[in-house]
Amino acid sequence: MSFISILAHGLTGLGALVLFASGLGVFRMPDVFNKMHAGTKATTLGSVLFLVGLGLFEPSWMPKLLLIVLFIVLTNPVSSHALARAAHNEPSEKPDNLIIDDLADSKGGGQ
Amino acid sequence: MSNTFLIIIFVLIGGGLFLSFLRLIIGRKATDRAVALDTTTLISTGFLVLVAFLQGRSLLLDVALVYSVLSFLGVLAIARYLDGGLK
Amino acid sequence: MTAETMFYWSLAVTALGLVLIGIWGVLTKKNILRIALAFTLADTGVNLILVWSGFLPGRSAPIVDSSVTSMVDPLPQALVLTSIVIGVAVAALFVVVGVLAARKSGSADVRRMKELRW
Amino acid sequence: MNISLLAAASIGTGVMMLVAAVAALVVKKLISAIIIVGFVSLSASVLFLLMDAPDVAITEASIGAAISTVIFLWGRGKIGGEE
Amino acid sequence: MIRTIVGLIIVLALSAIVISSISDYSVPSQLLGAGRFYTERGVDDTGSVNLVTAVVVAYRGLDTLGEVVVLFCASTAVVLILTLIPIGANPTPPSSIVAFTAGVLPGAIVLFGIYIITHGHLSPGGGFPGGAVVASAFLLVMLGSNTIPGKSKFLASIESLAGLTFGLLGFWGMLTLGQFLNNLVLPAGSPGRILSAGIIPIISLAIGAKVASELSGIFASYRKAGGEE
Amino acid sequence: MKRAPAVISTSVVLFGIWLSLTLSADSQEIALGVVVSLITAVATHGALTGDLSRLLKPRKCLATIEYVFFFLGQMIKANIDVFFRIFRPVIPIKPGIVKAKLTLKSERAKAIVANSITLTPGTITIDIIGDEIFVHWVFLPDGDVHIKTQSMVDSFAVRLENIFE
Repeated sequence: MSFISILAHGLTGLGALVLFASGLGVFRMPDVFNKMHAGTKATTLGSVLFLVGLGLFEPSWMPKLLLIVLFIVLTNPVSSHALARAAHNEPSEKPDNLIIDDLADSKGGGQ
Repeated sequence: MSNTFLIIIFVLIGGGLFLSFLRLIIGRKATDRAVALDTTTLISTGFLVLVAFLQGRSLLLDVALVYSVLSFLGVLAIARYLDGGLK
Repeated sequence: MTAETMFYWSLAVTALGLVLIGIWGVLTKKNILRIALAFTLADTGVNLILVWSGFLPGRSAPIVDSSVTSMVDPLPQALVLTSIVIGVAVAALFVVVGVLAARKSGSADVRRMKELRW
Repeated sequence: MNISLLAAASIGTGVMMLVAAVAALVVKKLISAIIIVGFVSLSASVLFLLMDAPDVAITEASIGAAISTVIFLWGRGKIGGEE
Repeated sequence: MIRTIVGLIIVLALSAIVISSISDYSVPSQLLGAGRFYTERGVDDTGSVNLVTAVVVAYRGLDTLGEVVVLFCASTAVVLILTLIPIGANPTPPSSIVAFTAGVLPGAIVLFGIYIITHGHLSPGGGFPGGAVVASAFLLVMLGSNTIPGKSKFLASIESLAGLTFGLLGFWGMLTLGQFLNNLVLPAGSPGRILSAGIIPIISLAIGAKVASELSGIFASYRKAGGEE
Repeated sequence: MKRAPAVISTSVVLFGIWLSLTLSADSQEIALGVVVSLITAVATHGALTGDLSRLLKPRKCLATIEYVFFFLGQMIKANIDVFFRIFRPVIPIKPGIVKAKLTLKSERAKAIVANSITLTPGTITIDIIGDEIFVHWVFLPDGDVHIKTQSMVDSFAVRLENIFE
C-alpha cells in the first residue's frame, strides 16, 4: 500500500466520520443555533475531507471534486447565516436559552 | 478500496443522513427543519459522489455539482421566507 | 431473493407508494396549497415509475463511451426529462390559481371555495 | 458487492422518501411541509441516479431544489394564516 | 374524518388493482422495441454520445417542440394571472452578506448552466436542466435584492428568438432533406466533440434559452405583479 | 474602462472553472470556454472576484496564503471542538450572542470575515448591522466576553486588512 493510498483511505474515512458526527449533532443539539454549529462546521469539513479523499482514489476526478468543495465552502456559511438571522428575527422561532443577547438589546434600543 | 472499508463508509454516511432526516421529520420548529434540510443535502452530495464512484463514471459527478449549488439556493430561499423577505 | 431483484423491486414499491400517498393527499387535504404539494408528490412518483419501466439492473447509463457494453432504455428517461419541467410549470399555475381563489373566497380551505364545487 | 450496496441504498432512500411524503401531508405547519417536500425531491434525485438516469437526476435536482420550493413559498406568503 | 376514510379506501383499492396487475411481471433481461433501436443506432444516426439527448432533440424533436409550447402557455398563464394579485408591502431587506453573495455568485452559476446546456450531447444535461440552472441564478439575484433584476422586454425577445430558431431549423430540414427537424442538415461530425451531432447543440441552446427566460419571467412577475397592497 | 481589471480577473477565474468542469484539452472546448467566460464576466461587470491584480504583489500574496492556512487550522480546531462536544452524554452549552466592532470597509472583506467566523470554533455570525458584528457562542468564554469576542474577530480582521488595504 503506497503512501497516497493510505492518505486516501484516511481522508475518506475521517470525512465520513465527520459527516456522521454532523448528523448526530443536528439530531442531538437542543436549539436551532447550536444545531447550526454542528450542521455547518462539521458538514463543511466533512465534505472537504471526503471529496478530497475520493479524489485521491481517482486523480482524474480531482478538479471537478475541488470545484464542488469550493462551492460548498463558499456557500454553506452564507445559507447558515441567513437561517440564523431568520431564526433570531422571528419571535416564535427564537430559542430562549441565551445568556447574553446583544442583538436583541441593540434592536430594542434602536426603536 | 476494500469491501470492508466501503461498507464502513456507507454505514457512516447513511447513519448521518438518517439522523439528520429524523431531525427533519421530528423538527418541532421550522428553522430546525431547515437546518436539518441543509445538513441532509450536504451529506447527500457526498453520497451522490460515492454512487458515481461506485459506478466508476466521472460524468455522474455533474449531478452532485448541480445539487450542491442549487440546494444552497433552496435553503437560502427558505431562510429569506422565514425572515420575511419573500412577500 | 438476490440483491438484484431487491434493488429492482424496492424502486418500484417506492414509486408506487409515492403515487398512492400523493393521491391520498389530493383526496383528503383541505388547504389548497397542501393539495398542490400532494400533487407534486404524485407527479414525482409517476416520473419514478416511468424511469423504472426502462431500468434494467446491472447496466449503465445511456451515455456511450468506450467502457460501456450495455445500457438502460433511454426512451422513458427522455419522456421524464420534459415531464419534470412541464410539471413545475403546471405546479406554478396550480399555486397561482389557488392563491387567486383563496383571495377571492377569503380562505385557503377548498370547502369554502364555491367556484370549485362539484 | 456493489449491487448489494446499491440495493441497500435504494431501500434506505425509498423508506426515508415514503416517510417524508407522509410527514409532508400530516405535519401541522405548511412551511414545514414545503421543507419536507424539498427533501422528497432530493431523494427522488438520488433514486434517479441509482436507476442509471443521470439526465433525469440532474433535471430533478435543478428543478426540485430551488425553483419549486420558491413557487410554494411564494404561494404560502400570499395566502397567509395557518391551516 | 369521513374524507380520510373514503380517501384511504380509494387508495387501497387502487393499490390492489396495481399490485394484481404487476404481480406476474418479471425483471426483463434485454431491451426490446424502440429502446433497442435507439441504443443500437443512436450514435451512428445522430452523432450524439448522450442517447437521452439524441431521443429528446433528434428522434422526438417534434414532441419537444410541442412540450416547449406547453411550457410557454403555462408560464404565460402564470404571468397573466399574477397581474391580478397585488404584491406584499415592505419585505425585510436581506442582510449584507446575503446581498453580497447574490451579487457575486450568479456569474459562476450562469457559466455552470451554459456548461450544462452546451454539453447536453456529451454528458448528462441539455437544454431543460441547464435552463433551470440559469433561471436559478436569476432567482439568486432576486433573493439578494428587493428590486426586479433585468428587463422583461429583454427576456421576451430572448424567448421569441429561441422559439424562432427552433422553428426555422425545423423548416430548414424540411426544405433540404424533406423532413421537419431533420438532424443532419449540419454534419454529424466525430462523436465526443462540441461541434458534432448536427443541430443538437443549437436546439439545446434554444431550449435552454426558452426554459431560462420563461422560468425567470415567472420569478420577475412575482415581484412586480399588480400594484401595492 | 474602470472595470477592466475586475472583468479580466473574473474571466480568468471563470475560465479556470470551465477547464475543471470539462476536464478536456480539446481545442473546441477551450475556444468555447474563452468565449463563454468573457461574455459572462462582461455581463456581470466582473463581480465574481473583483480586482485581483493586487494579489500579484508578493507581500499580499504571502498574506493571502497565510490567511488560508490560518483559516484551515481554525476550521480543523472547530471540528475537533464540535466532535468532542456532541459525543458527550450531556452536551455542554452556554449560549449567548455578543457584539463586536468591525473596522473593515469593503463588503467583500466583511463577507469573508463573517463566513470565516461561521466556520471557526464555537461561533456563528448572526448579523452585521453597520460596523457591528453579532456573534453567537456555543460556550461563552470565561472572563469578559466582549473583549474575548473582539480579539477573536480582530484575529481575522487584521489579517484581512493586510490583504485588502
